Amino acid sequence: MSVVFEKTKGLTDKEFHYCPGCTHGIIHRLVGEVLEEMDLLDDAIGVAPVGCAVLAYDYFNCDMHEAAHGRAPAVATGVKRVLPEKTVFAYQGDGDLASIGTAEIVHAAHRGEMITVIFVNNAIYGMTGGQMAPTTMIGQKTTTSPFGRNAEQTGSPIRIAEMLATIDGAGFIERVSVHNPVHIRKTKKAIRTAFECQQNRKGFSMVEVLSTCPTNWGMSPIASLGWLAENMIPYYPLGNFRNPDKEA
Amino acid sequence: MSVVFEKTKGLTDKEFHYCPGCTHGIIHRLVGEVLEEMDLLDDAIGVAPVGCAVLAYDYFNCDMHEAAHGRAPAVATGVKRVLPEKTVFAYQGDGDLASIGTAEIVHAAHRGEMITVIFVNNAIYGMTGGQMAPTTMIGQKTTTSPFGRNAEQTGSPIRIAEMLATIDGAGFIERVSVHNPVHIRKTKKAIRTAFECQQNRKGFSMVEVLSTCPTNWGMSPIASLGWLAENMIPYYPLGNFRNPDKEA
Amino acid sequence: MEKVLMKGNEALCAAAIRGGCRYFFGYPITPQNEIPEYMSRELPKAGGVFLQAESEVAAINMVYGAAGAGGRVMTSSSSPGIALKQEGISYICGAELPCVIVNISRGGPGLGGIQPSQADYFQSTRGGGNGDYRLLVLAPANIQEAVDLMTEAFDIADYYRMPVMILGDGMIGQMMEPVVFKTPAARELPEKEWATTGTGGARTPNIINSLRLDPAELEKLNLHLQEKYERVRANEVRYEMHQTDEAELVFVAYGTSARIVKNAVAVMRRQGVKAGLIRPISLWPFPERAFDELPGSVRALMSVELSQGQMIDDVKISARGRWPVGFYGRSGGMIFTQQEIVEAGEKMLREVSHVSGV
Amino acid sequence: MEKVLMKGNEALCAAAIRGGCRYFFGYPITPQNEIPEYMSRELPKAGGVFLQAESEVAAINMVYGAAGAGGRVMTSSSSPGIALKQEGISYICGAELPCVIVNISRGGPGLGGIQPSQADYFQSTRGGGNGDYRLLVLAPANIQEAVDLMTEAFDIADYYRMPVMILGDGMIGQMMEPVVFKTPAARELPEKEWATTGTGGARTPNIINSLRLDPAELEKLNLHLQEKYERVRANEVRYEMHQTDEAELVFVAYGTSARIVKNAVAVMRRQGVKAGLIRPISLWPFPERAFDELPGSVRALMSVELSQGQMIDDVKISARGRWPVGFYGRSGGMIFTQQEIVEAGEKMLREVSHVSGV
Amino acid sequence: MEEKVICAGFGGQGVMSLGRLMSYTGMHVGKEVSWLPSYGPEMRGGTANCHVIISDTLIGSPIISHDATAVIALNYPSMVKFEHELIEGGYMFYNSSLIEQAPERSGIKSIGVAANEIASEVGDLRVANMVMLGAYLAACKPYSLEDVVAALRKVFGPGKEKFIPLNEAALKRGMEVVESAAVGK
Amino acid sequence: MEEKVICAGFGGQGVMSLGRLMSYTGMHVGKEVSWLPSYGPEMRGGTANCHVIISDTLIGSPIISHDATAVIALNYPSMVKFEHELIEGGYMFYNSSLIEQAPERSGIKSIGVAANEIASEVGDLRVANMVMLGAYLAACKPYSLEDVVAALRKVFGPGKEKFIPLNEAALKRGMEVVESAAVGK
Amino acid sequence: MAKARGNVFFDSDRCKGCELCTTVCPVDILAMNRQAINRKGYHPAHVTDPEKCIACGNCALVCPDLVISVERVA
Amino acid sequence: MAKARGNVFFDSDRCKGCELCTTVCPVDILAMNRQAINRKGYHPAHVTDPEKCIACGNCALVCPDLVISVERVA
Ligand SMILES: Cc1ncc(C[n+]2csc(CCOP(=O)(O)OP(=O)(O)O)c2C)c(N)n1
Ligand SMILES: Cc1ncc(C[n+]2csc(CCOP(=O)(O)OP(=O)(O)O)c2C)c(N)n1
Ligand code: SF4
Ligand code: SF4
Ligand code: SF4
Ligand code: SF4
Ligand code: SF4
Ligand code: SF4
Ligand SMILES: [Mg+2]
Ligand SMILES: [Mg+2]
Repeated sequence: MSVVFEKTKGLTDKEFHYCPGCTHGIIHRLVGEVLEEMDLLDDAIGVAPVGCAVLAYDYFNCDMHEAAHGRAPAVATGVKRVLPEKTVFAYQGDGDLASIGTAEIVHAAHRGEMITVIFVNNAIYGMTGGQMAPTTMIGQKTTTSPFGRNAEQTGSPIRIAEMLATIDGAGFIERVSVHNPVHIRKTKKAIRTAFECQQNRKGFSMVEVLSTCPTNWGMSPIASLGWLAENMIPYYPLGNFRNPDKEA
Repeated sequence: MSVVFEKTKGLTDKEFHYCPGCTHGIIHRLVGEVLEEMDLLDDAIGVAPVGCAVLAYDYFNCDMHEAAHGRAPAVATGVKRVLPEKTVFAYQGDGDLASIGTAEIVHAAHRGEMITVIFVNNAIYGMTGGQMAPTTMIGQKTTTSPFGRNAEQTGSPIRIAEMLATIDGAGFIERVSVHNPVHIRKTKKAIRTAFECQQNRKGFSMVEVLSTCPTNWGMSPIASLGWLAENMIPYYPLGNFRNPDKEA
Repeated sequence: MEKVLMKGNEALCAAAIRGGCRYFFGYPITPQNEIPEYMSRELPKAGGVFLQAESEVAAINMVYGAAGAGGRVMTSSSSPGIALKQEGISYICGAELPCVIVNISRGGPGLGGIQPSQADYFQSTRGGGNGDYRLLVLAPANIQEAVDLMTEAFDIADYYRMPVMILGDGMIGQMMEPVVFKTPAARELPEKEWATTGTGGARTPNIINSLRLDPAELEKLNLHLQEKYERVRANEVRYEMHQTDEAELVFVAYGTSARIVKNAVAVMRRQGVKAGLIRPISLWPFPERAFDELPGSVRALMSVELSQGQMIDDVKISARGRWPVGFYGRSGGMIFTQQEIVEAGEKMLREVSHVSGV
Repeated sequence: MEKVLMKGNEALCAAAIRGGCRYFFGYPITPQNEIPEYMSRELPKAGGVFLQAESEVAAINMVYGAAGAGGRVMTSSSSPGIALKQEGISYICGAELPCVIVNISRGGPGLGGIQPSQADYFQSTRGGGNGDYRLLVLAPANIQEAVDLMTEAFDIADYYRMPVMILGDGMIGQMMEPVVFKTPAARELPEKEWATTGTGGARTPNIINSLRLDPAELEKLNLHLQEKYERVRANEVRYEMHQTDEAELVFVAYGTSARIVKNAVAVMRRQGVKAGLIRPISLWPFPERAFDELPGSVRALMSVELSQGQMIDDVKISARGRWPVGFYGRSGGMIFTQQEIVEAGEKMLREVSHVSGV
Repeated sequence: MEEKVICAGFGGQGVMSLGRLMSYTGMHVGKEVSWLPSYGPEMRGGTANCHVIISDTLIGSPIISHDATAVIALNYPSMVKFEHELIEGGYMFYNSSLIEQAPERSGIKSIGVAANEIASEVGDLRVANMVMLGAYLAACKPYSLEDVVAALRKVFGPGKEKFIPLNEAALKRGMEVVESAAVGK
Repeated sequence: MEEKVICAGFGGQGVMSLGRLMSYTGMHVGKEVSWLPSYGPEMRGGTANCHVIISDTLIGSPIISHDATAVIALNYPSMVKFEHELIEGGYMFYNSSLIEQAPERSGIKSIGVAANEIASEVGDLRVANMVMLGAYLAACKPYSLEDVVAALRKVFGPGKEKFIPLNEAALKRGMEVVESAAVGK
Repeated sequence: MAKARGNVFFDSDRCKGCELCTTVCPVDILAMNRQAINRKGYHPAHVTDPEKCIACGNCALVCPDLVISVERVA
Repeated sequence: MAKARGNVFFDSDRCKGCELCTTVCPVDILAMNRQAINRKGYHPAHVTDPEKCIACGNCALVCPDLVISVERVA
């Protein structure tokens, strides 16, 4: 008799406040599992974003630092520069990372800051009630694009992984998704590689995870997974954009 | 008898405050010439940066708006949204655009904002006395990288043109240089194409101009041109990174 | 005019559009999200432009650009978002541009919470940007007043070429109350000849700018601003005196707090305690003169705020030592009840009596 | 101890490193550039880390992270740069982290100019971030004092778990004066058990945070902060009384202004006018009690600032109507001469006499 | 007269529009009214609530804090959460279709209304909120049924006039529950 | 005693270090001193200036504003710019090697010093600033030549001790210009 | 290799009834338990036919709320 | 086509003596005028052999300070 799956020690027992079926929960769990499996929990300092994951500091079972909206990479930089031997990661949403925090993420990559960023792209501002994000799909209705996002007025969604991949300091950049078990497994692997990149001091690492927001997409959790697969993946191709081994 | 070269009406008579041999002056002139030749002076609103070119509002012979450090693209956006038929451009340095103003330039591109940005990359903070910029070359000594820029601590220089070229809203992106007459002519052409991109509503346009800072590089103006050609161009390859005609 | 039941945030928007607002740049933040949401729906219908900026910093700089180009422009945010706008606000003031800024404030400091709070009084009246500048800060106590002030705000801003801030809290933003939209007397406003709209070949270039490298020039700008602020002080002070006749104890409270205090005053008066209220509507310019109108019966003032005590500074300045100044406040999103205020007021009166040996 | 001739900005850095500073995050801006420049040279030699951030916003958030991780950390900037840091400062205060912030201020508003100014008094003492928070603000009047305050600043910050701001102006930053580096009495400081340094498997996780979604919790945080601020008010007020004995007119001035005022006082005393000076060294907590120490001879106060009048609010609050409060100021980088102050002071005395019918 | 009512339930049960209608009617009959939604992260779970005040005099705080005169609870968590907000002798209207136990607190008047069943009977599960409102109307009498129907007519406008009978029926059935039943506990 | 001196010239003429040495010496002889560089965009053109105050009493503002007791101008633009900062009877020391006309202003004491030539004669053009300082020393006597040399020794340290004679020579030659020449226009 | 057999456990009070687990079971034995209501007020997920579980772990993998754990018995 | 001939004009008081123009003249006729000092205090650039100018415009093109204008005479 063997355990196939049990709750990771990487997470506390606190129940998530996320909406039913929100894939933030899956991503949290994967990060927790990787931290546990790599034996990093005693050594890790995580940085929580402002966004639905703002309470991440209550969930990850390691030292945690809350950051101002968008500034998690700067906060993580501050932590890492004081504690260069520790493992430092930030968890950010797409409003947090791709909008208000654009400068901070670009420059964390540019400096080759030895931190790992988990970037949860759900194409919307979840926490504040479903406003448009820079990652919102064309035609997608949000509370601030009530007629559907229109490229003429607001441009086309920004692809962060591709953008950061142009930066030399970026060691590992990969885009993954959690819409089914196969991809959940791949996501976990990517998260692991990202932390390894940090451990091996190969530069900045980021995993962009396509994620759902059933509440603000106005869909059931199951329908949301489908919408992600059908609409987001074609525009946000999954795959690796930068790999420390390729560079080395 | 014909005029080969005379002062453009695109500039006022005010003498530049730039240091001797600083190529900001050349770039100003080219912008002024293009504005004049395209007959845009009556219609143009320019946005001046904070940087050595902060007084650009005194030089360009059209309506001018000064911006806070790094925010010229946001200011230009505000102007353009009120006056969508007018020609709006911003003039920015590398500290202004590639450091503090990273979010603003990325999102102007992301929205496909119909503005033209002249990005003067001189690998340093000129105005404040020669501090390191994100564009400073590896090994380059500046007042805040006194032992030479070190990739380990501060990463490798960021290539803005390449980065912005990953964004769909960017209609025209080109990197040019003003270190000799041939390239000065090419620069002018690129600036013209950028303004045409705006006129044809093909999206955001930016010309990255490699430029010198003899004062803070600690070199003569002539030596500076040589240093630019030898050190900057190999790292910052000249060329077009996005072209509206290719996209159309 | 018909009464309609509207949420504060949306009523503010409707009033803004009536007041001529055509451009909105903002960034989501609770508890003001209905503002950008409403604007994204309604501004395009009014021929205007709504744009969600990448950040509050970008938003305020878009406002700076749009105002410079002559647009009637507005932004809104909540406490930490306003913090990020401080540099931009200082620039707008330095360049003398009109605009309207809404702050639907919440508990702080830091990320704090999202429940109503008045802990942004300093932030609003003393800025946090650099230099000697002022905003005209208006603090409505109910949605009708919010609508009335907002409708006029763009005119005021244009008239003085300075930003007008509407300061509310989560209650004002989130609650629904009946409102009537009136058409205020429009001010006579000069053409915006200074705006950067393109010369059209018809004039010399306009420059929108706050830089003055020559200190003498910068001082000149500052003296000019001060002269303008003097005019604002002379003409735009707004306040309400409520039951101050024969009052022994005068509360000072603004915004939603003042409503609760009014109820407390009623309770106290019923109980035979002569309480009254000064309700500043303009927080800057602060209604110092209201204090000079107080009757001789007054024995104490008490500043009542949803904060740890910020407006109390202005109350003290206005009191000039004539009365002791007490304080009662709750913070972090906790709201006092009228009973708490009654008790605080009575306690203060007792202490004052004690001190004066009565 | 040897006297050395040092530029203010560099002396501040040398003192900071002596005071234990090991981390610096900043962004260039005139007139404080020698600070990052010095730090980039000298911090690595002291085993520390200098990092130029991409912006002031990033810099203050790096400070937030580094302070949370237990580092002795500092940032510096000038006026508009401090404006951009306001949100981060509010977070640092909310999360109760120690750090040192230097503002070498310049003329405003907006881009303004780069010459010395004291128009950031509100910005420093009333913040511009959201919520009820305070910084301990110290304003040295010369470089020796700058060095002395800075050496102690990290201890103070650690002791109270709050930011200490050193507020200077371009003169303090740019001028050279002789200084001696002394070793101050170190405070007894508890271990930073709250820091996020990794649990090491030896304790439950630490969390650095300013969010309190429950208003009751947020209020509790605020009350705790206020209690701390009360302790600071009780223990950290600093000021100098200069020639206030028998004074008729007492100037109030801080920082470099106070030096000029001191000379003016000397001139006036020579001319038989009994002038004196209160020089606040801590701007927050403001030395209200200094005013209670004034002799009965005082007939008027005058706030003298390189601004359009900001500290005057605190002077009025402290005066409590006991004396008329006048003002003299220059702005935008213009510096008053001692003669101007003498004249302003004499004018005020004449007016006061007139009013009181003498 | 001052009514302070908390309406609470799952998202989708129509508690926000219920509260809005209560305020709206109050406005139409010339009362001072306020409506305040709860906002914040507890929205997450899919629950919703709002505070409604209807008063003859100026309304101070729109927040109801331990002084609710009535709570209308459409689901169990809401009932549990808000029963302690009631004043002594306040009314708890709870949706007995979904809530099996009556409130534990004593000293309040608890009225169970099988709103879902009644609404189904009336013809549309979505008017369960109207059934609850009917019960409240009958017990607390802030204004009349006619006032509510008049207000509804305004809200719906001519386009939705056809829904009036359904809603009116639901309101009446709710009133009947109170009028016919013994008031509990 | 209070000396308020503006030193100005092109970048590279050593005006900043000239001012620094003046302050440094003042400090060593126990005076209050301050040194304030001009900063700002006028740096651009390549000119530089600093304000030096040496005083028996506490120094108020380190800025010299229309009350300079002396100006040391190494080039023409500096002389023109700063002659109006002098008090009546103040000293203008100007580098007559580069400045052809004497200052226009009357009521001041103008002393032309052919600093470049003298420095070349002494052996190094770079000590032109020391020549000017010598002239200033002789005329204004804030402290003695020995004081300056002692201070220089400290500044240079043992490594640069060998430059002392050159500098001392330059200082002396500058002093001689004043001691031998007639002062003034 | 013999076909694996597994046991699935539910920490049912954590379940938010999102139904995601029900879509990934290869042997289709997961469903919402309409009979039960958990502490949160949701119908929690449960196994309809425990014998069939092959311990693939998919359900636990997609569950966002750490409701499910799985062990292999054969 | 006959070889072009040009005239170069200097707005010498604008010249900052940067010498850039002197490096780009194909016929090498530009130099700094060590005899003159302009209003700004610089030795301005001048033409040493005006006849040789081929009106290529290079000098004007590189001059950062709008000192130079060029006309073609043949
Ligand atoms: C300075 C500042 N601006 C805005 C906000 C409000 N805010 C909180 S979360 C958020 C967006 C979150 O969206 P995202 O990062 O995509 O995370 P998600 O909730 O979708 O996971 C915003 C705008 C804030 N707290 N602070
Ligand atoms: C908010 C803010 N931060 C910093 C500064 C100071 N500052 C002025 S210009 C400048 C850098 C300019 O460098 P760059 O953009 O490269 O332009 P250059 O001078 O090199 O042309 C800085 C940091 C400022 N004015 N405002
Ligand atoms: S709002 Fe969206 S992102 Fe946030 S918890 Fe709910 S489903 Fe998840
Ligand atoms: S400092 Fe550099 S960039 Fe600025 S004007 Fe001088 S040479 Fe040009
Ligand atoms: S472990 Fe696999 S087979 Fe067993 S219940 Fe879960 S999904 Fe079905
Ligand atoms: S995935 Fe988890 S939370 Fe969702 S229904 Fe299944 S067990 Fe419940
Ligand atoms: S135009 Fe050409 S040939 Fe004539 S001087 Fe200039 S560079 Fe020389
Ligand atoms: S390029 Fe222009 S500024 Fe430079 S030397 Fe030639 S003419 Fe003078
Ligand atoms: Mg998101
Ligand atoms: Mg630059």
